[in-house]
Amino acid sequence: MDVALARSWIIEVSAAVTEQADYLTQLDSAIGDADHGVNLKRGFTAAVAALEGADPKTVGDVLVKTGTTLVSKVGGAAGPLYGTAFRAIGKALPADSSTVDAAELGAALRAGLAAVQKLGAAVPGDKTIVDAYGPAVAAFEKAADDGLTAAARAAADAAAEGMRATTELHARKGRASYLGPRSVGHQDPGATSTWLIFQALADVTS
Amino acid sequence: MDVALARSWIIEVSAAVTEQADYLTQLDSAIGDADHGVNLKRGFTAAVAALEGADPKTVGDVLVKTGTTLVSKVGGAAGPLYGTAFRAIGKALPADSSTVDAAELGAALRAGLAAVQKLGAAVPGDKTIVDAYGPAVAAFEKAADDGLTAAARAAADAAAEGMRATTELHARKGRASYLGPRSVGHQDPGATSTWLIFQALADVTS
Amino acid sequence: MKKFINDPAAVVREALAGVAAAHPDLRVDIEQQIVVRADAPVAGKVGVLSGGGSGHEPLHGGFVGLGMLDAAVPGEVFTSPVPDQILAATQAVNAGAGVVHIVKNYTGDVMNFQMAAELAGDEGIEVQTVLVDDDVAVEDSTWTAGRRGTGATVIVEKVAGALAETGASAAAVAAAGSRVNEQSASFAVALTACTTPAAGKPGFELPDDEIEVGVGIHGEPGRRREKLRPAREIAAMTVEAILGAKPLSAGSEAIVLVNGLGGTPLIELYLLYGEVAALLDKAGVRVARNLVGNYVTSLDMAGMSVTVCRADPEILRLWDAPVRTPALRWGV
Amino acid sequence: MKKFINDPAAVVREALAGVAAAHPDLRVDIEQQIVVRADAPVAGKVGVLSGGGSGHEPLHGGFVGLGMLDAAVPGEVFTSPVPDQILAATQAVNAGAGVVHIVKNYTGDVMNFQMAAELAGDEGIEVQTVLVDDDVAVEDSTWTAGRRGTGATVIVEKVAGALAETGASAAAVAAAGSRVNEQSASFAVALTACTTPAAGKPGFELPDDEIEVGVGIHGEPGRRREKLRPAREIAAMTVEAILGAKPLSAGSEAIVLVNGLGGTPLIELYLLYGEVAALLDKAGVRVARNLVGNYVTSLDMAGMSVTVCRADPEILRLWDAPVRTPALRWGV
Ligand SMILES: Nc1ncnc2c1ncn2[C@@H]1O[C@H](COP(=O)(O)OP(=O)(O)O)[C@@H](O)[C@H]1O
Ligand SMILES: Nc1ncnc2c1ncn2[C@@H]1O[C@H](COP(=O)(O)OP(=O)(O)O)[C@@H](O)[C@H]1O
Ligand SMILES: [Mg+2]
Ligand SMILES: [Mg+2]
Ligand SMILES: [Mg+2]
Ligand SMILES: [Mg+2]
Repeated sequence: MDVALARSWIIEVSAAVTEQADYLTQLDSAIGDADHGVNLKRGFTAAVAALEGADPKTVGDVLVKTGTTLVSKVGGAAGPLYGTAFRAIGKALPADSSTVDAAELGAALRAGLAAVQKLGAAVPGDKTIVDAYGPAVAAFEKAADDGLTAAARAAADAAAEGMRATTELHARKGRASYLGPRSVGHQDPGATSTWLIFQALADVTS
Repeated sequence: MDVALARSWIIEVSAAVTEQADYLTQLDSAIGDADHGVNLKRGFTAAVAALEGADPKTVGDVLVKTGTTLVSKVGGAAGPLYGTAFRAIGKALPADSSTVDAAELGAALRAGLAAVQKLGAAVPGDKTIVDAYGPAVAAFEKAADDGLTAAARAAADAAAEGMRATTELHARKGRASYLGPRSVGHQDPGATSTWLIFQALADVTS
Repeated sequence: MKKFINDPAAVVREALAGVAAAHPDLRVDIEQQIVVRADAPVAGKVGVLSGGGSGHEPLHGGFVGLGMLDAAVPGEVFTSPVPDQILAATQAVNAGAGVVHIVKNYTGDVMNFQMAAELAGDEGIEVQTVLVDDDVAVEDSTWTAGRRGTGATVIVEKVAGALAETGASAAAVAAAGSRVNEQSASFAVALTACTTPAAGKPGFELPDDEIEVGVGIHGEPGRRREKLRPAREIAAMTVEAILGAKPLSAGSEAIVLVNGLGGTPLIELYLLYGEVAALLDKAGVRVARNLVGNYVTSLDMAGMSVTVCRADPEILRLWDAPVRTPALRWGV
Repeated sequence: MKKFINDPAAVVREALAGVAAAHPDLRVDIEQQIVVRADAPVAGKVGVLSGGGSGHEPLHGGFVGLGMLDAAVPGEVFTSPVPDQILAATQAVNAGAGVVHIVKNYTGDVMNFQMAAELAGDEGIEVQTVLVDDDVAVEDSTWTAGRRGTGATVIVEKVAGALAETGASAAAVAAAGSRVNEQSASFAVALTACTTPAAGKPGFELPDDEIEVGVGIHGEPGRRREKLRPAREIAAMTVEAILGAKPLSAGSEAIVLVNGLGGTPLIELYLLYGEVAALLDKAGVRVARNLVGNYVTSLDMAGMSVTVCRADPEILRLWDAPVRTPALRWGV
């Protein structure tokens, strides 16, 4: 992945969350507060604008800038979580090279997951971002030897599966946890946007 | 008409407005504020109770007591108007005899109409109580020679006709006047309750 | 119908029980439906009294207290109070200096207050009446019962109450109230109908993309129905109606009320206030004072009204005077 | 969706423009979405700041002013504010004595305020945080994100703000706020869902004869759905939940808030207050102070919440201290 591809990834995420904003908001309406779609649309639109006005030299720069923008534009739970994730991913990448390979990106994605879990204290099964992000990173790492395209595809598929599996979960973190057992039967909005992010990565790398 | 019949009249009105309370309220909902039925139900229920606790000696006493109770229990436009009407009717009746004939009642009803018009300043065609009350009194007076039963029947029929004719009128008094031309097409609630009052008179005298 | 009530017929009395429990500094007669300042009658002071149908809270009970009303007489929902009740409240606040009745111009209110005033007159109590008829959605012609009394009532009650506090005569207090009324205009727009406890269903059905323009505060339909439009255009229509009916010369000062009808949240009222203030500014009107919130409501109706009162220095001084009531409080 | 708005994405900023126009005694930064007391930072005084998603008006912007908040940071509708915004407000109210953040316990609010506190700390500003989690409808267990912050926030802000006004330290102000929170419990019931401007339709569908019990203030469904019942029974269920979670010994004094969620008219809130007061009286609790009205709302949701705060003499003294804000004002 080079700087141009990293940019394309964020542009693609922005397009995806914009297109799916209503869907994400609907999901959040069922077990949350109906703002997830509009939050991410605002955040990634701002990230794309921020990148346009900047001249990042490395993939890490692109992702740190994205994360910083998300933190300062999104708010809610998703802003700090995704913002911190992208910042951690960016910071974990080599600072001295303008391209990164699949193994490096895999390790960085893992650092992002760790940052999300450190900040939000969610574990797998809590019906959160982690339930899509965790399987995606694992699949990415496993397929890293086959190259970026294959790894990204595998991650996206694993994220999709993790996302779908959240439907049956009883939420223990975030707003959905207030619903207790009534959270069961609804797919988690955050896990869904995580899938969109990995799907975008697969799309731009294929 | 004697005291017992006068009491029956008020009891019959109370039963009628109670039974028709929802209907009157619906009519008032369309061009007013949805309280006419509940207002009259409260008022005539109180009048019946007041008469039970009293020992009126004349028909006039019964009707004055009814009017006084309406004034102090109904509120809104209907309270003062019907209250004043019944008080005026009662006061116009002979104070020295326990029964009244059709001619005397006709004259008293006319005094009631005058009182309503003096207080409310409505003229025929304004889409009010007057549009049922006016024709009813005229018909009553015209049939008075045929006796109370016939006069009351004629008055009720005329009231019904007057009431139905209010549908096409553009209101110029009361709340319905705020609607301007939108008041056309709805039957006036006050004219409808006036019809119920004359209908009750016809029922108890037949 | 979904409401926090027990029995449609008991709503007013049960709400008054809550007012009594919440405000120990008011004297509430739940049976007679009278809310009185605890220290009434205040020696030497003109009593200021208002009332009307319930369903407009905080009007009028929420404005009883130092510097505003001495008493309020709430009728049943949307039904004016009865003469006995008004008379009893008039007696309760009469300290010998007379009593001012502030009456919103509705046929029922006018007749019941007039009967009460006559009864009070029979007892030697001087009653002066201020008729409030600020709603310019209704034309004041022989084709109507005259303009309705709506939002300006709050300003009339505040100014009359403040003047009464200074020991002014009943005639002077009534004159000040009338002047506020003459200098005020209001206009309201509804997004939904309201539901009275007695009717149990909305007074009218409004499609999802339509609004009622020129509504009153009793759940009746308005003057006309229009398509839903952005707040900016609704504000413009409202301000136009107001300034059209009661023009203000450039440089005038005004008290402006952006009022919710009961079911509209504050965030929307503030948004509307921003629009209204900008429009008035453009028209050269200086907004000297404002109120944004639910003051004269129509049960659970989603909607709003705007009131503009041309304010001279005396009105502003009386507006700023201390007031301590459940719904309006400052300077004390 | 029927709302007085222009553009769903601009609601918060346009409402802030209205706040700015209505309250010249507040400094409103519309772009950054910050509402600050005009005289901030007040020399020697701890800054008291709160914020959260918009849609709960008058919370928090309506409580900015003398004796309460120095600043409020409204986020987008139902979305917590962002760290930059919170940091800027923290800087604006820091007079060197430190700043207290009053944060409602939601994952997003907690994380964003914490990030801001860290940034402020980097600049040498002492930040103390009060976490409000009074909603006893949610169990505080590993199965949830903890109890939500709702109605008690008003009491926390009032008490903390009053103490800050006396020159107390940031630690003392935060401790007082936390004490109020610990001694408070709230419970809410909704009759209807609310509609966010972004979603454009109600968050859930509630049949005409059902209520949501144990709702929050973000339009989410509650803990359970029940049949609609008389106000008396709903009040009883609410008071039971509150006293069950935070028992009050007989003879305790309390501050009680009967709060509307935005779409419920005052007449119903007073009726409910009457029921709640009677129930507390029966439980031996003395209601020393009360508030009845719309203070912590959920857009246009028809519903209500009850908050009971056990009050000791210090809390009552601070509650009674002068306050001058758009939504709460007395003693000045
Ligand atoms: N502690 C947490 N850790 C990881 N993800 C979380 C956590 N809390 C919430 N989330 C995710 O955040 C999503 C909601 O995001 P969003 O709607 O933008 O924020 P908010 O809940 O503040 O409205 C949830 O669907 C969930 O996936
Ligand atoms: N000035 C008037 N003269 C005669 N009848 C009137 C007048 N104004 C109103 N009415 C009658 O009163 C009826 C409404 O009564 P009601 O609903 O009880 O009072 P309100 O209008 O105060 O709610 C109208 O339908 C009309 O017939
Ligand atoms: Mg959300
Ligand atoms: Mg009526
Ligand atoms: Mg009425
Ligand atoms: Mg949110």
